Amino acid sequence: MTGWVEAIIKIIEWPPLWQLVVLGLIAPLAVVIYILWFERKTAARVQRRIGPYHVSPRIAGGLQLLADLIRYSFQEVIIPKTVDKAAFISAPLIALILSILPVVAIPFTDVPKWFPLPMDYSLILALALVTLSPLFIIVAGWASNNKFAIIGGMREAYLIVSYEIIAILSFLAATAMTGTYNLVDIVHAQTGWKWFIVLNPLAFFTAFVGVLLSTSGFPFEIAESEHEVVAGAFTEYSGLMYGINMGAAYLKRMIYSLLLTVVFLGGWYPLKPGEGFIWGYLAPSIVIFIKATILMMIFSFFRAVYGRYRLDQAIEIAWKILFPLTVIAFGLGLLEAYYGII
Amino acid sequence: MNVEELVAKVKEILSDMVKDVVVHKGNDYIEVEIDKDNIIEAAKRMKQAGFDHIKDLTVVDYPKDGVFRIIYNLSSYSNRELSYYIVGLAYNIPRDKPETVTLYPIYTTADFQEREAYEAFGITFKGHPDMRPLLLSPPVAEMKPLRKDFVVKEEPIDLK
Amino acid sequence: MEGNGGKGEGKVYVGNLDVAAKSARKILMSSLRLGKLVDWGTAFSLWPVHLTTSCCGCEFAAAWSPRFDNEQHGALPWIAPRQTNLIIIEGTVSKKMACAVRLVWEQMPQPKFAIAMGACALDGGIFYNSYNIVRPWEIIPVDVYIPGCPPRPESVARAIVELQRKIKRDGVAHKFVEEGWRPDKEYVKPKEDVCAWWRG
Amino acid sequence: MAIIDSAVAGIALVTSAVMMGIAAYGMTYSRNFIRQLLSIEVLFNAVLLFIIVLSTLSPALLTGFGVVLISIVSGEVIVVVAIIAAFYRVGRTLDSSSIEEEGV
Amino acid sequence: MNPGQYLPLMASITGILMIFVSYLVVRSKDLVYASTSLAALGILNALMIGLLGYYIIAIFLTIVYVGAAVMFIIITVSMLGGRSKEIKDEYKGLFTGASVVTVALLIVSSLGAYLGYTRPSSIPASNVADSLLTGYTPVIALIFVALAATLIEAIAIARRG
Amino acid sequence: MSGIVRGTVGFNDLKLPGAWTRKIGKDLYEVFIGPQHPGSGHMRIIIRVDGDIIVEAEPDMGYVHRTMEKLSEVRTWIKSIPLFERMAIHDACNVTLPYVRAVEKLLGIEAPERAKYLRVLLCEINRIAAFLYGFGIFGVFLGHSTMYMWPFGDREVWVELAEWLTGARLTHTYPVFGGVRRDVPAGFTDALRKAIRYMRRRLEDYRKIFVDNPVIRSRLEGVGYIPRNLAIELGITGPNLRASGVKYDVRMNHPYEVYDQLDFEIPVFQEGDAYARVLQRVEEIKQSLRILEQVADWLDKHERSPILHDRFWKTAPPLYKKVFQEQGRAKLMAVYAILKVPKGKAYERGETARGEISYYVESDGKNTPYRVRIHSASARNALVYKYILPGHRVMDLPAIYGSIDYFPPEADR
Amino acid sequence: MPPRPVEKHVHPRGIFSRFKGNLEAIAIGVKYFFDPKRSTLIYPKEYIKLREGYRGFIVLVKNKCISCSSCARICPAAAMKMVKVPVTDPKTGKQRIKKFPVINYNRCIFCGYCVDVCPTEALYHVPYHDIVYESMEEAVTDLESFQKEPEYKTAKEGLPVRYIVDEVKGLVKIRVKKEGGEKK
Amino acid sequence: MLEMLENALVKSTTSLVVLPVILIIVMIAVVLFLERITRAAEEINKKEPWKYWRYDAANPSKDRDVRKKVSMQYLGYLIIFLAVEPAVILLALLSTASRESLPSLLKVFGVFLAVYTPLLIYAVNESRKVESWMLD
Ligand code: SF4
Ligand code: SF4
Ligand code: SF4
Repeated sequence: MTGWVEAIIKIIEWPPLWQLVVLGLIAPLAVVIYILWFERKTAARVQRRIGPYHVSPRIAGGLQLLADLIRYSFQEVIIPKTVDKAAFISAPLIALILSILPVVAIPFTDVPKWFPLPMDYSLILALALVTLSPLFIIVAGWASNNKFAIIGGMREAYLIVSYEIIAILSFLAATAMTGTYNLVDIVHAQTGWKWFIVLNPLAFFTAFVGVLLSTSGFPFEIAESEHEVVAGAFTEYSGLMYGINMGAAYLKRMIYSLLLTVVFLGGWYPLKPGEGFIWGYLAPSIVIFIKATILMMIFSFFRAVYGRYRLDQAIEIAWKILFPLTVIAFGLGLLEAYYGII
Repeated sequence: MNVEELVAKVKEILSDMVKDVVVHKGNDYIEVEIDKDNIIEAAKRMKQAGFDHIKDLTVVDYPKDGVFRIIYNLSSYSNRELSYYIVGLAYNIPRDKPETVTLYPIYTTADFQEREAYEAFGITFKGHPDMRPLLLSPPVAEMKPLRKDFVVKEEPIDLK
Repeated sequence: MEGNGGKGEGKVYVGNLDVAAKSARKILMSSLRLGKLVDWGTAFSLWPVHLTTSCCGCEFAAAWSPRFDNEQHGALPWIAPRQTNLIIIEGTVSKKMACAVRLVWEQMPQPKFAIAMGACALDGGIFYNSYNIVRPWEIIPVDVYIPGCPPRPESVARAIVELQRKIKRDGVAHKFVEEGWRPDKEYVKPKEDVCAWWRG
Repeated sequence: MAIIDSAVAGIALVTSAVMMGIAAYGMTYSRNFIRQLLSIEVLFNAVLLFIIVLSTLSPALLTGFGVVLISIVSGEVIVVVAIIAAFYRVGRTLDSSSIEEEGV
Repeated sequence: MNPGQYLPLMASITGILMIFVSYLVVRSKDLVYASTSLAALGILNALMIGLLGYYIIAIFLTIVYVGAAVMFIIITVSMLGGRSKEIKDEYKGLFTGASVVTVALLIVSSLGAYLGYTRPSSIPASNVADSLLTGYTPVIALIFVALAATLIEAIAIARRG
Repeated sequence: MSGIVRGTVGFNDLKLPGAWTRKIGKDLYEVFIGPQHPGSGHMRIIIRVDGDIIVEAEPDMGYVHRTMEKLSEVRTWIKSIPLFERMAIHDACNVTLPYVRAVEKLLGIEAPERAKYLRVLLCEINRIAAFLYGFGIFGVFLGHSTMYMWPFGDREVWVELAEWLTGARLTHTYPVFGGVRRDVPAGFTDALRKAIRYMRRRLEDYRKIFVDNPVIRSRLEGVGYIPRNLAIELGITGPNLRASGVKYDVRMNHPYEVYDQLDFEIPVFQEGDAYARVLQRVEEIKQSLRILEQVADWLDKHERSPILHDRFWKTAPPLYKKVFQEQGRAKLMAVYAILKVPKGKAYERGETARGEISYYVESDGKNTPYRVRIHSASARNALVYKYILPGHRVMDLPAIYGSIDYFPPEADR
Repeated sequence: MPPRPVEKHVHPRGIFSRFKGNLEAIAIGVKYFFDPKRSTLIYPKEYIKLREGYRGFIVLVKNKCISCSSCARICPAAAMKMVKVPVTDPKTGKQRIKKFPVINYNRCIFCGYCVDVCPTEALYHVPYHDIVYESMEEAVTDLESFQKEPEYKTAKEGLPVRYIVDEVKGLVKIRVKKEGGEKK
Repeated sequence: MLEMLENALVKSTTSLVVLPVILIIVMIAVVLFLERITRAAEEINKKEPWKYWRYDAANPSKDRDVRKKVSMQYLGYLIIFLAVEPAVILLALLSTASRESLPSLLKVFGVFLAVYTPLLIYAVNESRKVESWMLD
């Protein structure tokens, strides 16, 4: 009997399962639900109103997103006759899973026992995985066979062209500084409050904007810009499918935030991972999640302040301003390594 | 410039084309009656004289006389003096053969307004590149709703 | 979990998926008592689709302005019909617009609700004898009517509150999931084909 | 361990052989530029796999070589893209034999 | 099941998938789906290379392949709207394909000697970088210049007039 | 002039300066913006795009066409006031005033002075509210949700004032033939002054978050450029016209009510792009505030006096008149319901928030108009889409649409 | 001084002003985040007590009505209709047919013409407007229901508030007593 | 069995391949299941002929397939991207060099800057010109 229980606990604790499903899917989903509520409340606050409220007046409408989720899940899922059914259903789901996949390459602790995979190439692996999911958003738009979805998909495609290098290179500034792809080593290099956001703020800035660009955050919410392309690639999706899609962009941003936290914000510091599951794995990941959530809140705040850029302006900004900045940040990282500041 | 001077000026611009000039109440609206055939020439001259846009194109249906009266109400943006006045360039066309020429090549402003007259009265403006109903859906435009013989009823004030 | 259940049952009744789905609906809604939850979720997540048919749109917009802020009821005006479940007919529906209204209504996923706002949407209002308008209730089934021209933003809020109460009271949403239609509303098919005139 | 590795390598080799065949098939059966380009990409994948398996001489250098190879190949692709665009502008079709068979 | 069986199993599944996906690339009617399949092929290829032990190449292939797939999608949608009216020559294609497979298999089987392949015992990325940096700096510079030249050339060709 | 493609071939013979279009390609992508589309509201714009560039735009109006011109022919004169008000209910007083004035012209009467000031008061309140409404819509078109909420919130201030004055939030039906229906309630002018000061303060906030926001400036500068002569040629009107450098405002060129006695400026911008149109509206709000201040001063200085022309009090007993005057209410006498207007034609114009509205009123001496022809500001501006949109990018569509401040019910009538 | 045109110009922008613009925008966002100055009506719990003179629903005082039909004649929406009712004259005790107005709220546009035109002030507005119906029949009044003030659900559920104009916050919400009068 | 869980290769392939595939399959099953159970009754669907048609801003569209050419005029940026990406990736690879070879890495970086700066300026300026990227 006890053997069974132990085995089950062991399987649940098993890093691949735990990290992908719990830390990659469930916990970020919880954070995303909170963030969506927070975003609506923040926007409401800046806009001088109260936002969701009556659904649960005691906690300021905190259950709003739950209500939305329930409504979405039990609403009719319309699969129009005009779409390519297989691609229409599977593409967004693949995109969702791919967008959380990078989480397996992110260390939430420095005890090798709790790594889902060896961490030698984790940074570059995470970045490689991050680039995969938008592809399937394009496919989802294409499969929808809808004018707005196709245009939205094409916008997404051109945005990929503009942000991918920025997102990759500005994270790699950390590699330039430390000479390793190993995220654990990168976190270790940030001991003693030598967070990379302080040492290389430029890289953090470009990474931050790159994340905004790649997750359609304001002011770069272009692929879903509702005043021309309605809901972008997801125009035809209804019911739970749309809920999933809506969450996917935020999930992706959450994963990016985790990565930003690990690379620039000192990872699990000031906590030092200890022994066992709780102190070795759970506690540091909570620290990382808290930092990432704060980042997410900052991302959300921009919705209240900015409008959106035009597509060509966004691409132009990416290539004319952000890309040079990113290269400079990378060079800065190299120089810092050269002069031994790290 | 007062209204008499304006009338004189308009008469001078249009010279022999003018059939009749009426000054309406308020002394800021004059209506110049011309011949149907002269409208393009008249419009050209008026535009040259500074009446640079059509304020509106009014069509009035007079079933008793059997005519549609088409009034191009012209005014000016660029000329401060003229802009006080509206000059209506009016002509009649027979009701049973509602056809006339477009002013679109002279006044771009006429584009939509002539389409509107087309759908509401069934007047065809020859030479207009895009003579389709503007506001109404085709079946409703078929009814030519603004003609006087299309009757809309008011409800009586008593409840049965 | 649900996925496995669905698949399992699908296997049992090979070739009779409809029966399986029906029993799954019953089980979910009644035996598992999800019904209440679904009604609650639907009531507090009434997203009106962005369809401004006429000038009542001004007050519709004002109803979501900071002073009245209907988002507090969980209603968020949304862009495309596929993701919404409420349509607010904002005033007059002209013959040209009728087609759009009907299309939007049809393309919204069930369970869906309709509110008619303004005198025009009720009985024509000041345009009662116009030749170019239709009464919205001729083309879609309406749940709540708001009189006024335009109605005050509070009236819109009141309509949403009333609709929420109705959903929770009558269990409209979960009955829909359970049975596939709404028992409380006769489903209208427009008398004439409102899109017949369309030029393709 | 060695046997297992050989098995994997064998599988990889066979796969890449078949892929080469498919790529050759795609290249010849269609006269659409983009289709041919896609087939070339398949071929490139196959060749990459082939080379990697075949070379056990210097893993470190091979890795560097592989990366360089990928870079150069994808760099060359852009020229092809540009040529396609120019070609398209002139003929408004991407059929590689469009000059003779305009009416088809 | 021990890890030993696990590896060939994964490899053969990947191989079969690769063949299937490359068939999709070549044959699917919609070029957008073909391009997506190309991305999938790249990912699977990366997986295969990863199983062979060359992690860096695998990761780099992933990154580059998504870019390539995006490019193909953009190009196909820009110029063809995804679908192409193709003039097909099935028999010629099948013939060439079959002969290439035969030749390649022949080569593979004659290379049986090489199948005593061993997985590389982890090559640190820094070693690669170092070896590239020590001996091949001019080569890298040359690559940069070559890429740059390509860029100019491509822009000059592709833009109008 | 970023954002604009200078085309090679103009597609009509007019060679309009600024209507940059290019030869229409073969396979264009036809996108319907509307009727159910967040970027259009109650109209449809059919755009044909070549990639990201709009090649042809065809505004398809009439989704809110409610046949006001026809209906007015069967209704008595007074019933047409609320009817025409429905064109632009958030700009109600401005829209109906010219009609009322046209009928007054035919009747040969004029409103008493206090009524004139009250009309101006409500007109300017409406104008500000309508501008704020336009800003809100514009803001959300650019994805700036705060700029939707703030102006709508501040608009409530003016709506509240208007409601206090007239008894309805939007559809005031305030001016009637010969005067207005209510006098200012006690304490109104104080609240008005507070609102003016509040609005001035808020304009600074708008500047920070919207007008000077780099994102917004990038979106608007150089977009939707309408040069002066094109603006005149297309006959566009209102702030759009003035932002293109034409010094034309009905309040100045054909003054009505008491506008010629008030001290205010007509701002004119030279740039003619979407950004200039935004600034134009900001400046006009400032001028409206200035007018309101003067009106408030006048109202404070003057005692209550009649707000309805004596002609309509004729049938009433004198006591009746006195009582209502003290209450600040105008009683509509039964004569309104059966009013007959002398034969004649009158043409009257007015400056609404969106530009000039003109009424052609013809009476044949009966109790209903013979013909009323309305040409509203938005109907004039609708031409812009056809001639200006081609050559812009798709994402400029909402920017231009919003900057024109188009209101479909007003255009469709 | 009459109105006069004044030429204005758009300020050009440079890199510095771009930077400043971003900072200002974010700063004001943060400012309102911490001090939203909001005055939202929490609707069913609070409701706006409308001012005297608001044109809300209409009630008939039957014994003031002299059956002159002015109200029905002036109604632009034909919402007000006259019904014929037999009444007994209190003085003479004779039966005769008299006309009274009834209203159809499906049509009424709340223009207030009928109230303003009524020579005997037999009609008056109630100061509330937020009433909705679940079926259209409910909105058509007969003579009986037209004499009663319509049921005001909101007043039972919430507290009355009123908005006053303020210099800093725009509109300020203040509590009022149900009967009227103000309290903080 | 449980020991296998500790194997690094098993761990990594599971977390990168096996689990994601399982998750995708489960989610597709959930969506299909929900699609099935939330479907409206036949009677209603019969009365709503447009429900399963494409959403086209409330226009009743006729043609079944709208997948046509959408050639946005930003092809230039695509070319830049394709040309820069390999270089950037090379840089990324080189940046792991041990700290001793940093000087030569800096040299390479200098070459990168020297080669690409003028080039990018030229390329971006070319790509900005919309007219030259019209595809017909
Ligand atoms: S009810 Fe009134 S406000 Fe609403 S649409 Fe009709 S006329 Fe306009
Ligand atoms: S308020 Fe106006 S619409 Fe309503 S009944 Fe009275 S007159 Fe008629
Ligand atoms: S106007 Fe007044 S008195 Fe005359 S019928 Fe109407 S309610 Fe009665």
